[in-house]
Amino acid sequence: MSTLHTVNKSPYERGSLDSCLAHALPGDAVLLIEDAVVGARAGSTRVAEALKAAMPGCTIHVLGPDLAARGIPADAVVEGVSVVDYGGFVDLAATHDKSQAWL
Amino acid sequence: MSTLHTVNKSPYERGSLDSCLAHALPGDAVLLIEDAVVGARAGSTRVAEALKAAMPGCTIHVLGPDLAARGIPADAVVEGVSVVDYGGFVDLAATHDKSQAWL
Amino acid sequence: MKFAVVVNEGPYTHQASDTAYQFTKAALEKGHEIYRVFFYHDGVNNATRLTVPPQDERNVQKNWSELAEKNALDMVVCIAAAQRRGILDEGEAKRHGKGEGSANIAPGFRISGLGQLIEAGIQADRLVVFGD
Amino acid sequence: MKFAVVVNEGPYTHQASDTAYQFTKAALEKGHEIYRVFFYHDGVNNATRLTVPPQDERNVQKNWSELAEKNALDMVVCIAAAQRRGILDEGEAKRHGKGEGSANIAPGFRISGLGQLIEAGIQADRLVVFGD
Amino acid sequence: MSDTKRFLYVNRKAPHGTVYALESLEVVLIGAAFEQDVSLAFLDDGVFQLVKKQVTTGIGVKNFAPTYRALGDYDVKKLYVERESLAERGLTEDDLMEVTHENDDEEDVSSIEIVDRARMAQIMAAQDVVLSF
Amino acid sequence: MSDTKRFLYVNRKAPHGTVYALESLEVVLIGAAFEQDVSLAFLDDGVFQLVKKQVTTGIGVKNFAPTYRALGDYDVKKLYVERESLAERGLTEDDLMEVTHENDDEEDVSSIEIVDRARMAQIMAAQDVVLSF
Repeated sequence: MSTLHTVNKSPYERGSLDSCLAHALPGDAVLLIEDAVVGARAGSTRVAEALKAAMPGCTIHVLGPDLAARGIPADAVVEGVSVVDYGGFVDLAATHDKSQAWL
Repeated sequence: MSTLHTVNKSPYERGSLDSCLAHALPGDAVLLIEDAVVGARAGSTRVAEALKAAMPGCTIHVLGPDLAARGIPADAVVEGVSVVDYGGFVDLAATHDKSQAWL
Repeated sequence: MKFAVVVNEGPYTHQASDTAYQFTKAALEKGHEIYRVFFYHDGVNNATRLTVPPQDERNVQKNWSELAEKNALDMVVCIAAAQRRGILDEGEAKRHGKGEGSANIAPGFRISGLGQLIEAGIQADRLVVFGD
Repeated sequence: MKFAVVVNEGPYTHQASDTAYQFTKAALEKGHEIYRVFFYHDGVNNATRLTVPPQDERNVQKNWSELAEKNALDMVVCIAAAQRRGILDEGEAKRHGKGEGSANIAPGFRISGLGQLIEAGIQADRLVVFGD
Repeated sequence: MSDTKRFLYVNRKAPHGTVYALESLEVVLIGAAFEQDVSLAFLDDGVFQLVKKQVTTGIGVKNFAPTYRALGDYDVKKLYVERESLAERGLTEDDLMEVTHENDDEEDVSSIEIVDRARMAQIMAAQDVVLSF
Repeated sequence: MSDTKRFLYVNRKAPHGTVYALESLEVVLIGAAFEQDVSLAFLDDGVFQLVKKQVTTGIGVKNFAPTYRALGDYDVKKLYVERESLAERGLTEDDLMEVTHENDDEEDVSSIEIVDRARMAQIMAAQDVVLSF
C-alpha cells in the first residue's frame, strides 16, 4: 500500500513538510506543489537537508510549473529530486495506491 | 514609538510567533489571539520557553475568550502572560503607537 | 480615539472576521470612534447577503450589518477584490451584465476603491488588521 | 483509472483551485476518467457566476465550467458549505426567500450533499485533495 | 473490489481559528451512514480539537466539541491521537475529553487510542481513502 | 498631526500560492497617489516575491512580478529585504530581481536595501501605519 503524499505550503513557514516526512514510509512518494516548491531549491538549507535525509526511503518530486513560477530553474533543485509536470502528478497519483494531502 | 504585535496562528505549525518575537523591541506588547493562544499554555514546551525569554523586554498578553475556546484555563498560562478580554485588546491597541499583525 | 479596522478573510472559514467584529464592538463600547471597517482579499465575502448559516450558528454578515446600522459604521468593500470574488452592488451587477436581481451586497456595506484603505490609515489614529 | 478530485479553497486567494483544475485537465488528457469534482469549505466559492476578474487574469469559474461542459464533468458543490458562504441555485434561493434572480451558481455546477463526497471516495480508484 | 473501504479523516489543524475541524466533523457524521471502515487521526495541531472543557461563548462561535463525544452513536469508534504531537504541545491524555462507544458486551470503552508516530504512519499507510481538511 | 504618515507594507508570504503578494502590491500602487512616506518590508517567505525570472505561464496565472520593477515610477523607492530571511532560504542578493528608481542626479539606483534583522526591527518600529497581508 504505497502512498503519494502532497505538500503545498512553504516548509520555511509551516510544519506540514516536516510532519509529512516524519510519516512517509519506504516506497512512498512525496510531491511538493504550490508554495512548497521553494523547499526544493538546492543549497545548504535546513529543508534541503531534510529532503536528502528522506531519500532514498521515499522518492521526492516537485511540480515543474510551480518551480518556474517561483524562479527556480529545474536544474537548481536538490539532487535526487525529480521534476514533474501536471501529467507526471497524475501518473504519481495513479501508480501509488492512494494520495494523502498534508494541508 | 511602541508597537502592539498581534499573532493569530499556532506557533506549533507556523513561524509567525517566532518572527514576531525576533522583531519586537523593548516596550512593545505581543498579543496572542485566535489559534495562537495554544502557545500560551504553561508547560515545558519550546513555545513556553520562547515566551519566557521574550519577557520582560516585551509584555505578553493572550486573549481570554480565545483561551477558553481552546479549553485552556486562565490560570494555566505561562507565568507573566496577562489574560485580556476584547476590551483589553482595544486598550492595548490604544496605548501603543501602532499595531502590527503577523499574518 | 479613532480606529480603522481591516478584515482580510471571509466568514466562517477563518476566525478573523469574528475577532474583528468583537474588537470593533468593544472599541465602540469603550467610546472610541470607528473611522472605517475595510474589507479586503476574501474579506469581501463577509458582505454577501446570500449566506444561510445553520440556525444554531452565528450569522457573520448579519452581525456586521446590525453593528453598522446601530453605530453608523462606514463599511467599505474593496471593488477590485470584490470583482475577483463575485460581490456586486446594483451598479456593478448592471455594468457587468449579470442580470436583474444579481446584486448580492448586504445592507450596510458599500463598494469602493483601495484608496479608502489608505485614507483610513491616514485619518485614523490606529489601524488594526485581521487576517489569516 | 477513475479519479475523484476535492477542492477545499475558493478562487484567487489560494492556488488550490488552479492546481486542481490543471490536475483534472491533465488526467483527462491522459485518458483517465474523472468520477466527480467535489467543492467543499471555501471551495464552494469557485461556483459563483458573479466574479469579474481583470481581463488579463484567468477566470477560475469559467475554466471549471468550460472543462465540465467539454468533458461532461460532474461538479458538486456541498450544500452545507454553500449555505454558509452564500452560493445558491434557483431552488435554494427561493427556499430561503432571497428574491428573484439571486441564484448565483455558475453553469456546470450542482449543489448536493456531503454524501456525494463519500460516495466519490468509494467509487473512485483515487481521491486527490487540494486545499490550503 | 468490495464496497467497503478504509476511510481515514486526518485532522492536523487547531479548532475555532478556522472552520476545518467543524466541517471535517460534518463529513464524518454524514460518512458514517455509508458503513465504511472509518478512522480519525489527530496529529500536530489537530490534537487541540479533542482538548476538554472548550468554552466558545466568549468568541461568539458555536461549540461543536461535544459532537466528538457523540461519534460512538454513529459507530465511529477509532480515534487515533499521536503521542508526540501531544507531548510537543505540553498536553497529556488527561487533557483530552472522553470519547467512548459501547463494545460488544455493552460496556462503555474509550474510542481514543494514543499511538506513537511510527504507529500513526502505519495506520495511515493501511487506508484506502485519506481525507484531509 | 501632519497629513504625511510613514506607511510600511509588510510582505511575509510567498507569491503565487496565495493572492496576498499580488493584492498587497495593488494597495501599494494605489497608495502611491496619496504621497505618504512609503516603505516595503520583505522578510520570511516574503523574500520569494522578489526572486528573479518568475515564469507563471505553466500554472496559468498572471505574472505580476514585473510590477515590482515599476515601483520606482510610482515614487516607491524603499524596499527592505531581510538578510537572515534570505540566508535561511538559501538565497543571496544575486537571486533577486533588479528594482531601481531615479535619484536626484537622474541616475538609476537600486531601490532594494538588504538589512539585517535588528535593522528591520528598527524600520518597523519607526512607522506610523503597518499594513500586513
